[in-house]
Amino acid sequence: MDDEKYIEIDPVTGTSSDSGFPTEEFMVNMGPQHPSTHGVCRLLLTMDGENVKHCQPHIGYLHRAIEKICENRKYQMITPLMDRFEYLMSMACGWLYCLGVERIAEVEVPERGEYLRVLMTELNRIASHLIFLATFGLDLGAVTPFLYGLRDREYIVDLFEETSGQRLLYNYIRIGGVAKDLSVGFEKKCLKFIDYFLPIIDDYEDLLTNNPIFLTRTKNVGVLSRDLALDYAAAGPVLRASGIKWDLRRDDPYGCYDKFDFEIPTGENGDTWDRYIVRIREMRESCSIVRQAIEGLPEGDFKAKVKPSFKPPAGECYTRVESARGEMGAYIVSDGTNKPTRLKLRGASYNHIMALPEICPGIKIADLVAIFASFDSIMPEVDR
Amino acid sequence: MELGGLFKWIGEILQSMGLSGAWLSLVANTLVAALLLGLLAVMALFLVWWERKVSAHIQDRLGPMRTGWHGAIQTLADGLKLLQKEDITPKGVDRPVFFWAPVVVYAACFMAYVAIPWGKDLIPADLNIGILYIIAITTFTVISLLMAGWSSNNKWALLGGMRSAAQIISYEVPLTLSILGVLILAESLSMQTIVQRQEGIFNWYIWRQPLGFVIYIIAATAEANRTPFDLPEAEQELVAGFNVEYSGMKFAMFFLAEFLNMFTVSAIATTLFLGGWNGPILPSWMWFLIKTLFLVFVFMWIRWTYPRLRVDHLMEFAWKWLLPFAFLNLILTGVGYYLWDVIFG
Amino acid sequence: MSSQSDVVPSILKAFSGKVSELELNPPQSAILVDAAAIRDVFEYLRKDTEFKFDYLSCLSGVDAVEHLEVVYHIFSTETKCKLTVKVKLPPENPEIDSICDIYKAANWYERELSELYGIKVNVHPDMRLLLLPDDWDQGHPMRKGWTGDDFVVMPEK
Amino acid sequence: MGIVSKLPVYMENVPGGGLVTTRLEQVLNWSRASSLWYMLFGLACCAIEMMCTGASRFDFDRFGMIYRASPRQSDLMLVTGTLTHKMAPRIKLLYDQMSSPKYVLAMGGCATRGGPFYYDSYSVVKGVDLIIPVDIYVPGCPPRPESLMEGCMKLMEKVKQEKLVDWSRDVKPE
Repeated sequence: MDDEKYIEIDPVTGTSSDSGFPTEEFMVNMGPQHPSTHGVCRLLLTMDGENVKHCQPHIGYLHRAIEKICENRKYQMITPLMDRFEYLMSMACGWLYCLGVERIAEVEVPERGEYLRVLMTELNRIASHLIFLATFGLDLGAVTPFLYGLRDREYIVDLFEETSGQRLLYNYIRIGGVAKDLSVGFEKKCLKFIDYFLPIIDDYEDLLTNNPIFLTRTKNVGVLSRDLALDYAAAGPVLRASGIKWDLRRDDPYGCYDKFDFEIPTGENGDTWDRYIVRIREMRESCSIVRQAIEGLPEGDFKAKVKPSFKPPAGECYTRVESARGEMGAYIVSDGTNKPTRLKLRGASYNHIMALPEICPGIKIADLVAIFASFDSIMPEVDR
Repeated sequence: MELGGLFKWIGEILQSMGLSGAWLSLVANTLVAALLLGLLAVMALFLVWWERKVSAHIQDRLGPMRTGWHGAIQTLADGLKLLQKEDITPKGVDRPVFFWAPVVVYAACFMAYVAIPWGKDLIPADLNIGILYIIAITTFTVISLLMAGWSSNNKWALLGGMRSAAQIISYEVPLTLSILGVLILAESLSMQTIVQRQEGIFNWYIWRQPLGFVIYIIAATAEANRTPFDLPEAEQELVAGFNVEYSGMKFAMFFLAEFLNMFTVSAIATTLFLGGWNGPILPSWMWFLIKTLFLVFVFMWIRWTYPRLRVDHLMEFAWKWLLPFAFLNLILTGVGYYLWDVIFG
Repeated sequence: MSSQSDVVPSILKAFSGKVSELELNPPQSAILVDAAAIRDVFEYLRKDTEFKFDYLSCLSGVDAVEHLEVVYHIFSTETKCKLTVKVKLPPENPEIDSICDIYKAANWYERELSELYGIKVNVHPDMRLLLLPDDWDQGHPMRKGWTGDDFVVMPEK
Repeated sequence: MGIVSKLPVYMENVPGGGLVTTRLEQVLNWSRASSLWYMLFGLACCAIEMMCTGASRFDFDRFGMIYRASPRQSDLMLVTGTLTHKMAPRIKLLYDQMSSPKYVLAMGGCATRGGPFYYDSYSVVKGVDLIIPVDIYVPGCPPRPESLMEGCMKLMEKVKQEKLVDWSRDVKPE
């Protein structure tokens, strides 16, 4: 990697220090419509040939004003909107909101409800990581992982559809519990899926993890140092890849995660490969949590009684859950009426894209694509 | 069923019609060229369809199904549709260059086919410097890609064009060097002679030039802009690379040229390393097609398995690995040939 | 050993007069800070070796009609302490100092604060519009009672 | 389009030309309907369902639909998701960059009429048809891959009913 050296260009003469050759920088717009920005993010790049000198993210192309809408909706009407805030992991997002409301209103969730939430969220985490795997492979030019990832996601989607009736935006987690109990035979199908899926992860690893081209494309590319990651409040797999063992499921437990036994995989360098491998390992851990949840699933109610005219007392609460992309936060302010005064949403992708200009200078444009994909950012979480 | 006989027969008919000398060769050559053009079109249509089917089956899908048997005439529909598409020449492009780029790339592909030995006695023009001619002609592609990238007035296209120039010129060197080994053994530059030297499976040059074969295949993948070396049109990085501003039929020409290029490099590999049209029982042209299409399949297989290289790794690989090995191969071949000559000759 | 219950008393001791404790429902460690002292408080919190607040999780603006609030939620990844920091601002000409050199994560949140709530953020390195279109000229949409061209309020049933 | 677009007008005046035009029309319409290349372009939630439709289980490629990254080479724009005021000029630009004949499919409630973001939102365009002409609307939030595929098949039927003559007189059916 010794030729990685970043060539300085004299701003006056326009010559590079290396060759004495006159060169010129140029600006290029990556997005809002670009195959690898995963939605409508726009990166304004200052380039010197293939090298990126500076990167300026422009967001807001998907700013749908969810926060404003929520201020004029009753508490129960907000859960479907929450799904649209984070469509790849809408279970976690619904949970995030309900957790906040339950804490303010002191609603007690039955144990079965808590277990079902864990079960569904972990399945959803696997589904989300599969989308990551798919798009990450695609952005590196390997098309086949894309189709394999989406193929296996379909099994999980079927399970969700059976339970909640939707394929993508489930609206399953409600205030006080979950919307429905499991359908007949769900546990069996779910365990069957886990048995099928664990060896499949090895297949993915065969396809990518130790592929020499994949390694040269990802190792030591886009290193996000420990301090920078904390300073920018990076979260989830990105933070863990930088070597910080921080997982809200363990460090700020919510629901009944304290009853589960799981590992928190971390990386060492904070490079693109670490972010990839952390997610692969997390899929295995999630499989184990799903198994534990099914084996320990208690009998009883799945939802506490919540009146249709639900009014929490005045108060405010900041809740966080661990989504597939990292820490998701909601700041709910209630003034005692049936609508919240303020609902602020915080997505991990927001901070990751904020940190992007720090990593960018000196990398190649192909690396930028890999780094962006390794953050696994989705735009509604950024733009809301 | 040897097609070579067919051509002789056509020649005789033409002769019996009273044509002779320059007229005969003019008419015969025009006929051959027309035939070749038709063949090329059919071949391109077939290859596009095949690529889509192969990729689909690798990826657990079906691929085109609605147009004919398993979508067999899908490419025809695509072609007809592209004919109807509006031909956009965006504002600010360098018009003549923009217009000629697809023509050049298609012409280069077409011209290379002239010297390919399709079967016994079935070669449009058996040049005594056949292989040199093909190598020279296929390099034309880079000019057209550069033209397309430069003239489009689009930064992504320019990046794509520059990448392709750097890539193809770099890989041209190990490619040619890997071929030289075969030429030393064959003692000829004529394609037909090279094939005739490889009669019988044990005389195929792949057994005596395994390193040369590997280097050739790698460099040829880069020549044909295929994954893992498809940087000029890397969809995820450069949107569509050099052809981002092309629409309609001009785009179709680039699209088809890519596939024809892949066929050309496979055909050269077949001729040089896999015994060309040599083979038992089946007619020679069929053997040629089987071997070539198998190599094409290998290229597709590679494409749908590997990720893409980064541009600096790509150059590093060409100059630091492929080139030294190609030289090594050349020296070993030369020394071995000389020693063989001294000891047994 | 640093525990959650010591957080607020320790800050109150360091900044007597500028900082007061807030009682919130549900109970949580929260302080109310003078707008003028916000940078001092965050510099102290960031460098503080006892609780190690290294993680700015969220920065939100709230329009409570009679005043504006800016709420910071900070955490520590080492000691696992949490703290809610609140600043109250007047609804007319609200101003606040930027803390994005102390916590880099504050950068975009502050830009958002400025465009959606009209809170002027002093000494911010890059104060462009973030979420709204570049040609936006309809004010600060997250303020209560805001109306715009294309804005339809959901009718009550 | 050149000669192809002028031809039918002349052909109609030739005796028996109408029959030829009809046949030609059928073939050309068939080719356009069976090779709708869509633009690789996702806005929001619906883009995930579009990805699923393109993937192994549903497989758009069966209809001859593949994605192209460049608008110049695509025939179909799938507007998958919420369109905001900030994004609207870009959508218009992309539509203008596509080469005709071009089609637009509005996928999901947001693209059709603003969907769940119709009320109380200050930044959502209430329907993509305010910006560009739309051929097919697919309802749902998000639509299932099956309904997206049905939308595409309906679009194919629509394409197959196009008249060459209309086309060459540059009359765009509204």
